[in-house]
Parts: sequence; structure tokens; C-alpha cells
Amino acid sequence: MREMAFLGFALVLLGFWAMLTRKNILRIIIGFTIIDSGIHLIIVNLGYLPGRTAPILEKGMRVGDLSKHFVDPIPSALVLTAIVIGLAVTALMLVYAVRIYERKRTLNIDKYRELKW
Amino acid sequence: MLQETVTIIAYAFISLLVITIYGLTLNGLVMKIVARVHGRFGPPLWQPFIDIIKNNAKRTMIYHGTMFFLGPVFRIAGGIGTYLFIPAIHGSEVFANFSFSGDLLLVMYFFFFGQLGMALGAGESGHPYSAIAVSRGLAQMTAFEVPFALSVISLAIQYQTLSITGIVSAQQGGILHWTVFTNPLATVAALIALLGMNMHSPFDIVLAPQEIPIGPPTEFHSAYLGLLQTNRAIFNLAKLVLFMNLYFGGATNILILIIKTFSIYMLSVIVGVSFPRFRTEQSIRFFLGIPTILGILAVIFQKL
Amino acid sequence: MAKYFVIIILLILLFLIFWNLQKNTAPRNRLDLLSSRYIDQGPREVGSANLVTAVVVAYRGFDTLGEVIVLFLAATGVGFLMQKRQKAYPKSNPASEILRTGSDVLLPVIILTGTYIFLHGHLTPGGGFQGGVVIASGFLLQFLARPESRIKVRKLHFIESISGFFYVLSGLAGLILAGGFLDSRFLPLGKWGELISAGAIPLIYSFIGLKVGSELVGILNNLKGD
Amino acid sequence: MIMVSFYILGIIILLAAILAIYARNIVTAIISTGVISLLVSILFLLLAAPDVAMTEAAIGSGLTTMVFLYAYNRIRRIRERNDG
Amino acid sequence: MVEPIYLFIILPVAAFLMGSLHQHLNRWQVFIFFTVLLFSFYLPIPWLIHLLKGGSTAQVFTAGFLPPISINLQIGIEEAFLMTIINLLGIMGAFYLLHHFRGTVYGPILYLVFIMGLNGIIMTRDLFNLFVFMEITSISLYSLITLSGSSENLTAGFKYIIASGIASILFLIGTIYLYYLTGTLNIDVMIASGYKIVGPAGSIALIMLLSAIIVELKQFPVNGWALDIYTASDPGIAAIIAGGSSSAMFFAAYKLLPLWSPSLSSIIAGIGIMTYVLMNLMGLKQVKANRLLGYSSIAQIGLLVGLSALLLHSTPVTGLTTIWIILGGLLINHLLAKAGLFWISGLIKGESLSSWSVLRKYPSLLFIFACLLMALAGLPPFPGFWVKWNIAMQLAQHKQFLWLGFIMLGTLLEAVYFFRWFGLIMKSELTTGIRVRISSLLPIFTGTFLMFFISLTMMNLLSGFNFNMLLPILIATLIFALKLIPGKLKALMTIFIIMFYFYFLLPELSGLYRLFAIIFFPLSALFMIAAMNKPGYRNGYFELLILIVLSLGNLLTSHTSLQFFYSWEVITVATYLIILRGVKRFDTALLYLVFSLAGALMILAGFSYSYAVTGSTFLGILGSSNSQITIYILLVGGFLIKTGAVGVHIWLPGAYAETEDDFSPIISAILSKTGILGLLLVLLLMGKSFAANTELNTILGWIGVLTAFLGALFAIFQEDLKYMLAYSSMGQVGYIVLALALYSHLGWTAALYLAFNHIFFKGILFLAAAGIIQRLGTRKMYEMGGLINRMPLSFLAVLISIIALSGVPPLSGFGSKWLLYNALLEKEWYLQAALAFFASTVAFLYCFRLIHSIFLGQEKTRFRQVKEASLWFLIPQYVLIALIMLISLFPNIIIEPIAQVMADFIPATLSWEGNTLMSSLGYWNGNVIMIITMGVFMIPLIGLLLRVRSMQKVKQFNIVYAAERPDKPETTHVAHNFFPHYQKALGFLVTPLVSKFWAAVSEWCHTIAGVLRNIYTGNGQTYALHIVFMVVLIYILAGV
Repeated sequence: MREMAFLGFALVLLGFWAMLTRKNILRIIIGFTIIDSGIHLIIVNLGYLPGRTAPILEKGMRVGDLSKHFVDPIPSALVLTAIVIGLAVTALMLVYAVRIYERKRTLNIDKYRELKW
Repeated sequence: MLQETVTIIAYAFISLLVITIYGLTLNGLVMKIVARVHGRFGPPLWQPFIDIIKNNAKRTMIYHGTMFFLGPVFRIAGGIGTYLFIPAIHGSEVFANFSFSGDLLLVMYFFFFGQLGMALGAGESGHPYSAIAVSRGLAQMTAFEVPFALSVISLAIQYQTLSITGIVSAQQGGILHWTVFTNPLATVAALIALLGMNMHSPFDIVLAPQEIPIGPPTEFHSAYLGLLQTNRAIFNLAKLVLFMNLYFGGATNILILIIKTFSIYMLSVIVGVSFPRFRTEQSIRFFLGIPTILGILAVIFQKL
Repeated sequence: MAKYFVIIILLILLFLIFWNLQKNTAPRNRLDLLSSRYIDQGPREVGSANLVTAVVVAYRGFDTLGEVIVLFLAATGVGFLMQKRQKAYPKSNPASEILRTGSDVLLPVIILTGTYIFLHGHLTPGGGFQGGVVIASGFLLQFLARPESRIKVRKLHFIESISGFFYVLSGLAGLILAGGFLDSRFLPLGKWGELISAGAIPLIYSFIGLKVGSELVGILNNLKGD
Repeated sequence: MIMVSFYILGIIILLAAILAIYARNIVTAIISTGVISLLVSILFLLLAAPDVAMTEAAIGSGLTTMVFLYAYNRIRRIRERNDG
Repeated sequence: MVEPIYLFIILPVAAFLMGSLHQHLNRWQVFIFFTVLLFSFYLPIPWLIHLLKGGSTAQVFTAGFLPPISINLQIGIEEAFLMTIINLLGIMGAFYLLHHFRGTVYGPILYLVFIMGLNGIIMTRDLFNLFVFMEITSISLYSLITLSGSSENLTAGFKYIIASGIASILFLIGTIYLYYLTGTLNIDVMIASGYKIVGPAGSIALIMLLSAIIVELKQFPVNGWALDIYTASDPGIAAIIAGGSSSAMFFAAYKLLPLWSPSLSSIIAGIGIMTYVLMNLMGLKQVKANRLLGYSSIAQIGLLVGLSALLLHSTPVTGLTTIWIILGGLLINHLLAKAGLFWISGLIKGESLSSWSVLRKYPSLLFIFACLLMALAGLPPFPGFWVKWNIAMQLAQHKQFLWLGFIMLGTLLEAVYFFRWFGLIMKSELTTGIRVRISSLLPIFTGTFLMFFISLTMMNLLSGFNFNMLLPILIATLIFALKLIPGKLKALMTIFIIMFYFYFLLPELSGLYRLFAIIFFPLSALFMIAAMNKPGYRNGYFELLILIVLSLGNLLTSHTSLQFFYSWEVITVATYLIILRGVKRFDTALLYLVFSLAGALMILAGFSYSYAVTGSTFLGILGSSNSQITIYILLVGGFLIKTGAVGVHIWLPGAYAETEDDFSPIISAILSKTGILGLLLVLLLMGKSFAANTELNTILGWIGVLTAFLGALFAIFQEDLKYMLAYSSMGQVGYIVLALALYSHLGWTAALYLAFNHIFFKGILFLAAAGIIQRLGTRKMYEMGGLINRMPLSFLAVLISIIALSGVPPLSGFGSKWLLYNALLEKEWYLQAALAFFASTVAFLYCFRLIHSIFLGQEKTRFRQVKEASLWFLIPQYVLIALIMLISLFPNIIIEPIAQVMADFIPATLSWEGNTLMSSLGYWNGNVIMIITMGVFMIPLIGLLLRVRSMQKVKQFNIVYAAERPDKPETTHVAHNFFPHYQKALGFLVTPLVSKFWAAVSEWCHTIAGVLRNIYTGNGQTYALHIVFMVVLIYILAGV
């Protein structure tokens, strides 16, 4: 579905917007998760074929021409992995945020500029 | 072989003696003429002979060091050497000197021999005037050598040889074959350089009689001075003979030699008395100006 | 302000790129060779009714190993980062009595649900990861209800290690007994549609579920602090 | 029917995203993010991907949100201790 | 052979188990950790051997299905090679990090998984699996970065997460769309079905994928975060990032290379090479050591990326092996060297570049450090050198001259900041603050040792083993190992070794080469006698001398341009080091090195151009091509820099003057002849029909004569003795260049005669200067004076040498002038002749000033007691004087062999009549002139001596000066600013325009670097913006 893809891209862009403009690193992390959701949507959408069902065999289905009834299982599988990875990264980022706040007492990304050039 | 060698050496001695006497006379004559121009009576013609005999006869008891002692020797060796590498009279065996051992380049570089020795001797005297004068003299020398070198190069192109004998023989056969007519630009450049070489006014800041008594030789006296004065006669004439050979057709006998060298010398003296003195940097700029351009033009014209 | 302007311009351009990308992607009306093959052969080869599970555990099992490792890394990383934390923080307020009681009651139910999910990964939607998360949510409820409670970290780690170990071991069994590393067919495929079927998929998903659950609990425990 | 629900969901998702980006309160933002994930997981169901929907709901809206809140809680506690 | 899949069994299992069992494992934990790492190191080795023996690439299948149904791994030569070195680095890095890992179990776990991830990136053939492994490495790094727990660690890590997170997003988008288009995730299948990746969608998908990889490869401009990581993280971690992570990511990019369309490929090449140049440019401004290493790391990876994109796409399969060797060599060179440098940085407490000067206290570490720098700068004998050479050859063969130029620029910039750093270490104040642990040292030393080994292998692979090329280094190392031998004994050994080598070398050489061998060997041995004078061990000095001189011998025996270039670079480096040893401030040595390297790069470009045309490195066919002009310009330009021609001379005065006093004669008299040798070889090898007629020779001639003139002019204004001599050398070599440019028999005879003469008199002058400076402790000439009484022997030596220098007859110098002017006039180069003559009169000025200011004039009170210069200085001087006298008296003994050698190349125009030399223009009989001069000198001398009795030397101040007797020598010694009038008249010519020009170039480079690096604001959001910007830019550039 084209609309679904655009919703995904819209989420990606909104996430980028958050990441590029908001100063609070928690918001930046939120931006990341929004982008992640958008990407997942895009991926799953690419595996979708209109009018088909989820690739789960149920009793009574005839094995043989299932490929005409099911959507693509591969994108789903990829998204599963991507979601878990996203969780891992988000968790680490949040721990980073905690630790940075512990050290610097601010969540403003503009204040983390002791290293430059 | 031995006999040949002895003959050549004997001839060289004769040639040298003649030239020394003539040189001293010439110096006297010029002093006289300059004095007359200035409206003085001037010294007698034989004054240089008297000076030289007097100074050479004096025994010297003191010296400033080895180089000081050797300085005048270097100087006169340079003068004599320069003269001896130039064939003085074209065709004459006696006056051919040792010109077989080297060409014009040798003579040009041998000029420096005496200068260097003199400068070293003067340097060891520890007198600041000597050092200043040497500095000025050397600086000026580098400048006037440029037009002279260009002029010589022009001659080398013209005659396709660097041998002085060769250049002279190429000019034989009439006054119009002289370089001064066939290559006037080169001649003019060289003659201007000659003014500097002779350290005559306006290029006499090296000697600067007022503040630097007599230039580099300030500390030299008696026998040393005698040697220097002798050299002045010989070296001066060596240069004149060279110029005569290069630009004025050389000489086939002693009389022509005397006339020509005298004329060349007078030319420089006359120019000298009528100009004020240049400062060193001025003379450097001067020599690197018009004379150098003339020299370059001479080269270019010859090359064309 | 100029910076905002630049960002807007760049994002608009990025949007145009995405637009261009999507616009030029032809919608498809049939599956590609590979996915068709998965669907057509999957049930027979792997014995899993849920073809996503077939892809995740069997065909692309190697990815899943990576996925498990990523989560493991996250847990380790959180532990690593939190290990150096400074002094203790002020205690948070204890939760209400209702929540405590509720969570106590709910915990076994939630764990059971989670177990169900990963055991039925090859039959119904869901699997090890989903099940693991569900289990973790039970513990989360515990944390919320009793902020002062401390779970037995060593036990947790033990479960995590051992389940991870057995997961890789089952992969190794696939290598030795069947066609290759992480081949789930070293156990008989069984009867299609039953709980104990689809080779080792339920086993593998169980290990994954346990591992994921314990890892997530570890992360939450670490983040909780105190 | 599907399309209508899609559009409604889509608009809510976008609004939630904007809220997540601009909400004053960070907790609101975090919850909004969770809502996005939850709604997206519904979309996954529409796209015939129940596995993904489950995972997204459990991980994206559930666990991630909790991790967020825990992290924020710790930050808040650091701030309190610091102020106090 | 163990199946590679076991890597993904053993490592995770170990990691999982260590997580929970660490309390039980205790000590065993370290054991398990290293066993597992050792296993991972061992695993690819049998594969590598097997594959090198011609075994076929192995596939590893998972899940019991064949690809593309399931994920597969591949182990081919490239994979096995890369895994071997990365896992080796893994072990060494783990060893280095050992102390950090005490007391934490998380560190080793993360590290193990990280290593596994790298191996996964290398082996996997599935695009999404690649993504998973990239995430594994990134996520483990996120945590590892915080190892030391500083707040910089954390903020840098956060920026890394942002950048890497965006990269993952882009990678996912790209991957999924590629899957959508091709229906597969298997890389090989995807490449095979590349025809499906069409249209805007395909291009954009590729662009997304590419952008992600470029971010992960830290290419310009999306690498601000990487710099922060390198700066902030623990050096041990930075080392594995720079070495391991970057290499693995590079391999991922390499794997995907066939996917890119040609236009994307060239974009990659452009980005890579621009990264190389710009990072090195910005490195110029860097003052923090770790950050500088970061800049360099990124640059090196940029080079790798750029080269792989440039070369792999356009090379036929047969040529691939060489390219693999180049890329592999570059990779391993970078990996080992950069890891080593990061490891060293971990030992040093300070973070500024100068805080590394503490290394001076640890010579072995310093040695390692220098080796690593040289390896990165691509200098022999390290792998980087072979890589540099072959890069040039390959790029030239592919006609990628523009890129080659950029790469050379980058190399030069890199060398500038590296060797500036090295100079800083050697010359800045000694700092304290180092913690040396055995566990940290072991990997550093192992890595460096490996580098030598790899260099040997590369030499073997790329050009064949050549023992001669190694010999100088071996001997030098051997002597270096004999640390405790006194300097004097070492000097003797050096002389002995050099003469021994000469003895064996001479029969192999003929003609021209034999003449140069005489210049290089016996004469430098003679100069080395002076070294006997200095007490102490002088570690390094003799070793480097041996290295230089023996390499000079190798220059002469080279048959290929590679051999020549190798020796050339060895000489350059050794000379740099020896200069650096002696100077007080490092910039002199740096200037030398930078100009020499620039020259070397020009030479390399020339050789590579020739290779591109002829396809051979054989020196003999250098000229057999139709693009001789380019080759001529490049080679001549390169060699001119070495001769110190005007315009590129600014390195020369400092290098000649500031170096140790007993090295000055060698560098100015002998080493300056290497440039001459080079020029002569170019003229000879370019083929007569071209080289004899080209108008370029005229330009070369003018450069020569202008150098002669300006060198002399600069010399007269120097107050510093050695600077004067240095400028004089510059001028004299200018004459030689002029003579060479003539391309005539007379000219070349003059050139070599001049060369010999220059060695004699400049050797004497520098040796005498050394003796004087040793006694007086000053180099300012106006502080000297009157030393003739104290040092008569030195005076005599200087006197004779300046007579020879200025060309005054009867000494040998006149012969060179005579030959030169005759040659010039013969060639009709009249204006050049005039300028040369002017230059020689100017030379007269400084000659006089030299001898006057030092030896004549007023003796200074403080130097009343000085003694004659040391005997060790006088011995070589008087040997040289004897030589000057000999060739003055019998010029033929040297001119005749030279003229004969030259007659092999050009028909002779010089003839003899007894002792008289005849040219087409003039004649000259040195022998007779000498005798006559002696005669006219002796007669007045005897006359004068006869008239002196009981000579008495007057006191120093016994002169009348301004009507009073002076009492202070300082006021009466006219020596300072000796030629003020010259300054007034021609001073404008010595305005240091050239120095100003180069200073401006340097200034501009620094300014541009300063402006450019402002993009690295330190703000994570800006870095994210860079990434978005780059995506858009690539999109626009690719023209979708």
C-alpha cells in the first residue's frame, strides 16, 4: 500500500526532524524510535500483497499453491530482527543518557562539545 | 727542451723589464698631466722611478703577520702573471710571453689572483680602513666585471675563439678590422669597465684618499710599498695591453704598443678627472645599468 | 535560524528522495522465487505452520543467532555501563497495595502466557522473542509493585547463560546431526500442526524465549537501580 | 473499511509523533512514542503480519516505553538528589 | 582445517557462559578468554595456507539449506587473510587491554562478541546478515568505548550511536528495497541479478546502502563522530576500532563493490580520495595526539576505499592479484601501524603531541614509534613503501593521474604532520608521565616486528627478493645493536665497512657509475675521519651514515626504477634522521624532509608515468615512450629539489648549516651529488633524440645559473659561517646543473669536474668550519677574527680551498670555470655564461669575507687562547688539499677519465696536446700555469726576503686609526655586515620571496585546514546533519 509507505516515510522524516532539531537527548532518542517505527512500517509494507493473508498455515489449507495466498514472510522476519536490534540500541542510548546526565547534569546535546575539530 | 725553456724565460724577463719601465714612465706622465689640468706644477716625470727605488731600497723591520708579508708578493705575482699570460706584441717572439699556456679566460681569472692576495695581506694588517676598502673594491669589481665579461663573450662570438693571439690576428689588415669599429658596443662596454678596473675617478672610492688614506695598502710601507708600486705599473699596463689586443687591433711593434696603450689610458684619465666620485652602491648600480645593457646588446648583435 | 532552514531544506530533499524511491517501486502482485519457495516448501521442509517462524528460526536462523547476541550485548552493555554508577539514589515511593497484590497474582499467569507464546511459535504468531518479552513484563510488574525488591541476579544470569548455551548447542546439534549449523531438523519433524513438531523449533524458541526474557529482566533490573 | 481505519490511524500516528517531539512533558512524549508503536502494530495487523504486530506491541510500545520511563526516572532522581 | 562456523559457536558460547559463571571461573576466565581468542586467530590460518596453495574458496552453509535459501558464509583468500590479521590484532589488543579487564566480566564478553562480529562482517554473504553483524560490532563498541568511564567517553559514544544509528536506518532502507527489486538478500545472487536493480528506485536503494557504508567507513564529511571516538576512547579500544572495525567495514564495502554502478563507483573513489587528502590537510592543525591519529586513520581508510573503487572496477582479472596485494598491504600496514601508535598513546599520560617527548627516555619505544610513523608515511623499508610504489604504478597504468596527484598530496600532508610530531618529540622539552606495562609493550613490539616481516613478504611478492636492498639496513641494525662500542671505534668501523663495500662494488660498476662510486665511497669515508674527534657513543649517527652511504651504492647498481626509488627514499629518511639528531629545532629537519619527500613523489610520478607508457620499471627504457616531456619534467623537477635549485631551495641552508658539524661536509659535498646523479641519469636515459634537443634543457640551464647566482648572492650576506657555506654549496651545485643542462660533451665533463672540485673545496671548508666552531663555540663570523695566528693550518686549508672555489688560477677551480665557459660558449648560451661569470665574481666576495672575518683582522680577546683545530679535522682537510694540488698540477688525471666516460654518450669535443686542453674555442695548460705562477710568486718573494732583517711582528693594536690607537678588537674588526653597499645596490634580489611564498603556502594550508575542520563542531546533531547532507549530495551527484 502506497499510503502505508508514505506514512512510514513521514515517520522517518519526523524522527529525523526530532533528531536534528531537538536539543534534549531524550527527545533525540524518541526521534530514533519514531524512525524505527517508520522503517518497520516501510519494510512490512513492502512484503504486503493486497488481499493476501498472513503466512501461517491453518488446518485445511492446501499445501502447494500457498504462495498465491500468503504475503511475503521474509520482510516480517527481517522486521522482527530489526525491532529487537532497535530495542537494544534504544536501551543502550538511554543508559548513555542516564550516565551522561550523571556526569554533566544536563540533557542538552549542545553542551556536549568538549571534543571538536 | 731546456734551451727552449730558458729562451722563453729570458724573453719573458725582457718583456717584463720593458713594460715595467714604460709603465712607470706612463704613471709619471699621467701624474704630470693631471697636475697640469688641476693647475699645479706636478711631480717630475721620473718621480715614480725615484719612489720605487727609494721604497725598494728601504729595509723593513716590522710586519703584521705572514699574510701581511705575503700580500704584496701575491699582488705583484698577480700583476706579472697577468701580463705574462697576454701576448703583448703580435708576431713578436720576445713579447709573446707565456700566452701559450692559456686563453682569455685565464687572463680574466688571473686578474683576481693579485686582488685576492692584496686583500688578504691588507686584511691581516688589522686596520679597519683596509678592510673597508677591500670590501668596496671587491664589490665594485664584481660589478664592472659584468659588462667586461659580456664584451668578451661578444668577442668570442665574433671571432669564434678565446685565444688572445687569435683575436689579435683576426683584427689585422687595416684599422677598420679593429674591434672598436667592428663591434663598437662591446668596446664601449669594456672601456667603461676599464674605468672601474683602473679605480680612477669616478670609481676611486676604494682608495678614497680623504678618509681611507690609500685604500687597502694603508698599512704597507717601504719594501712592501715598493712592490705594490711596481705592480701598479705592471698590472696597469697589463690591462691596457689586453684592451689594446682585444679592441684596438693589438700591436705589431713596441711603438704602436706605446701609442695605443697611452691613448687608452688617457681616455680613462680624462673621463676620470671630469666626473665626481661614485659611492660604491652607486657604481654597482651604474655598472649593472647602461654598460651591462650595452654588453648584452653587443652579445645579441653578434649572435644575430 | 539558518540551521533550521538548512535542516528543512535537507529534509525536503530527503523527502523527495523517498518520494522518488516509493514512486518508482512497482507494486507487486506475486511473490518472488525465494519467498514462494519458503511458502511452498517451508511446511514440508521445516514443519512449521508459521512461515515467519520458519524463516526466522530455520532458514535465516543465523540472523536470529545474531539477534540473540545483539540482545545479549544490550544486556551486557547496560550492565557494563551501570556497573560504574555512583552513589545510591533516593528511594522511590512504594507502590499501592492493589498493585502489589495484583502483580503477585498476575506474575505466574504472565509467565505462563509467555511460555505459551514461545512454545507455539511454530504454530501461531509469536515466538521466542515475543514470549520472552511477555515474561519480562511480568517481572516488570513486580518491579513496579515492589521497587525495593531485589531479584536474584545470579540466578537470572544463570538462566540466561544456560539457555544461550543450549541454544548454540542445539545449533551445533543441527551441524552434527542434520544439514548444518542451526538446522532445526535434527529432531524429527513430527506431525504437522502439533505442539511437538517442526523439528527443534519449539526447543530453540524456548531457549530463545528464556534467554530473551532473562536478558530483558536484567536490563530492566539494571535500569531500575538500587 | 480498511482504508478508512488506516487513514484514521495514520493521522493519529502523525499527531502522536508531533506530540512526542513537541510535548512539554517528557513523560507525555514517551507515552506518545509508545502509542505510535502500538498504533503501528495495529497497522501491521492490517498488513497481515501478526508476528510483527505482536513484537512491535510487546517490544516497541511495551518494553521500550518502560525502559524509557525507567531511564527518565533515574535521571529525575539524579536531579532531585542534586537539588536536594 | 576447522569449519569457520565454529567461530560462531565457540565465541558466543564462551561469551554466554562467562556472563554467569564468572564467579566460579575466577582465574580461568582470563584463560578461557585468551584460549577463545587464540582459537579465532588460529582458525583462518590453515585456510589461508590452503587457499594460498591454490585451494578453492570454501562456502559454509547454515540451517541445512543452500544459499540463497539460507544464509551462507564464505572463506576465500581475502577473507582468510583479513580474518587472520584482525584476529591477531584482536589477541594483541586483548593483551593490551588486559589490565582494564581485571575485575569486570563485561569487558571481555563484549570484546569477544566484538571480534566475532568482525569475523561475521567479513565472512557473511547475506546483506541482512551483514547488517546484523554490523550492529553486533557497533553495539559492543558502544559499550566498550566507555571503558574508562570519562564524560568525554560518554558524549563521544553518544555521537557515535547517533551516527551509527542513522547509518543503520539507511542500510535497512537500502537493503529492503534491494530485496524488493531482486527478490533475494544473498549478495552473490543480488550481484548476479544486478540487471534488476534499475531505475530510480534501484539507484536510490543503492545510494542508501552506500551512504550507510560511507558513514561506517568514517569518510569525509560524515566522520566527526569518529574523530571524537578516537580522541575519547581508551587507546586500546581506539586501536581495535582503527585497525579491526575499520578494516572489517572496508571489507564489507569491498564485498559490495560489484553492486555499484559506474557513477556510484566514481563517487566512492572521489569520496575516498578526498577523505584522504582533506583529513590529512586538517591533521595539520591538530595538537592532540589521539585525535591526530584519528585523522590519520580516517585518511588511510579513505585511501583504501578510494583505491579499491578506482582499481577494482577497471582491472582485468589477471591484474587483480597485484591489486589485492596492494590493498592488503595497505590495510595491514595501516592496521599494525595505527594500532601500535594508539597503543603507545595509551602509555603516555599527556594528550598533547609534545607530551610524547617522554619517549626519548625509552629509545626502544622511540624507535618503534619512528618505525610506525615511517610505515604510515609510506617510507622504506616498511610495507607502506611497497604499497605506495605500486599504487602509483597501478594508478598510472589506469591513467588515473588526477587521483594519483591527489593521493600524493595527501601522502605529503600526512608526512608533514607526522614528522613534525616526531621532530617535536625529539626536540621539545622532556616531559614525564608514562606508564610502561609489559602487557602493553608486548603487542607494540610484536606488531612492529610483524611489519618488517610483512614488508619482506611484500617485497618478495611485488618485486622479487633483493638482498642488496636489505643489506644497508641490516648492517646499520647490526651496528645499532652493538650499542656500547665507543664512538671512535664505530667511526673506524664505519670507514672500514664503507671501504670494504666499495672494494666489492667497484668491479661491478663501469664508466659513469664508477665515477660516482668514487664520489660516494672513498670521499665520504675520508670525511668520516672527522667523526673520530667527537667523544661519546653517538648512537644512531654512524648507523645512519652507513645506511646512507651503502644506499648510495645501491642507487648506482639499480636496474629498475623501484630499486632506485627505494634507495632514494632510504637515503632521504636516513638523512632526515641524521639532520634531526644534530639540529636544535626540528623545523629545519622537517623542511628538509618535506621537500625531499615532495621531490621523491615527483620522481615516483615520473617513474609511474613511464611505467604507464612502457609497462616496465626497467630504468633503461625510461625514455622509450612518446610522452617523454612529462616524464622529463617530473623527474628533473624531483631531482632539482634534491639539488636545492632556486625556488625549492629553502630547505637547503638550514639542513646544511644546522646539522652536526661533521655531517655538514657529507651532506653538502657528497649528498648534494645524488641530485646531480639523478639529473644525469634522466638526461642519459631519456634517449638522446629527445633529451639532447628538448627546449626544456634551456629552462633547466637557466634554473641552474639562477641558482648559482642567487646562492652566491645569499651567501655574501650571511653572518653565520655555516649558512654562508650552505648557500655557497647551493650556488656551486647550480653551476653543475647548468653544465648538465648543456647536454654536450664539454658541459658534462665540466659538470663532473665541477662536482669533484666542489667536493674537495666544500669538504675542506665545512671541515675547517667544524674545527673552528668546535674550538670557538660560535658560528658568527664577526665574533671571530685574527685566528690566523691561532689556527694557521686551518687558515692555509681555507685559503687554498677558497682559491679553488673562486676559480682563480692556478688551482683546480679555474679548470672547472674554463670548462664551463667553453662549454657554454660552444653551446651559444651567452647570457647564461655572463650571469655565471657574474655569479663567480660574487662568489669571490663571500670567499674573501669568509677568510677575512675569521682569520684576518683583529683577534678577539676571548679567543686568545684557542688552539689549532683538532687533528681529526685537519687530516681529511690536508688529504683534500693534496688532491686539489694534484689535480691543479695535473688536471688530466681527472679530466681525462671524465671526458672518456662522457665520450661514451656524446662525441667528444675536447682534445689534448700534451698537458694542454683544447676546446673548439680556447686552450688551457694547467700544468704550465701552475709552474709559471709559482715562478712569478717566488721571485718577488725571494726579493722581499732578501731585504728583511730581524723581522719583528707588531702588536695587535699597533695601527693608527682615526688619530688614535684602538684598544678594543671588537670596534676595529670590520666584519659585521661586510658588504653594506651590495645590500643597498642588489639587496632587493635577496628578498626571501621564495621563503615567503612557501611560508604563505604553509599558512594557507593551515588556514584552509582550520576553516574546514570547523564542520566538526562537536555537536552530535551537526554530525547527523552531515549524514543527511551527504545522502542528498550523493543523490544529486549520482544524477538519478
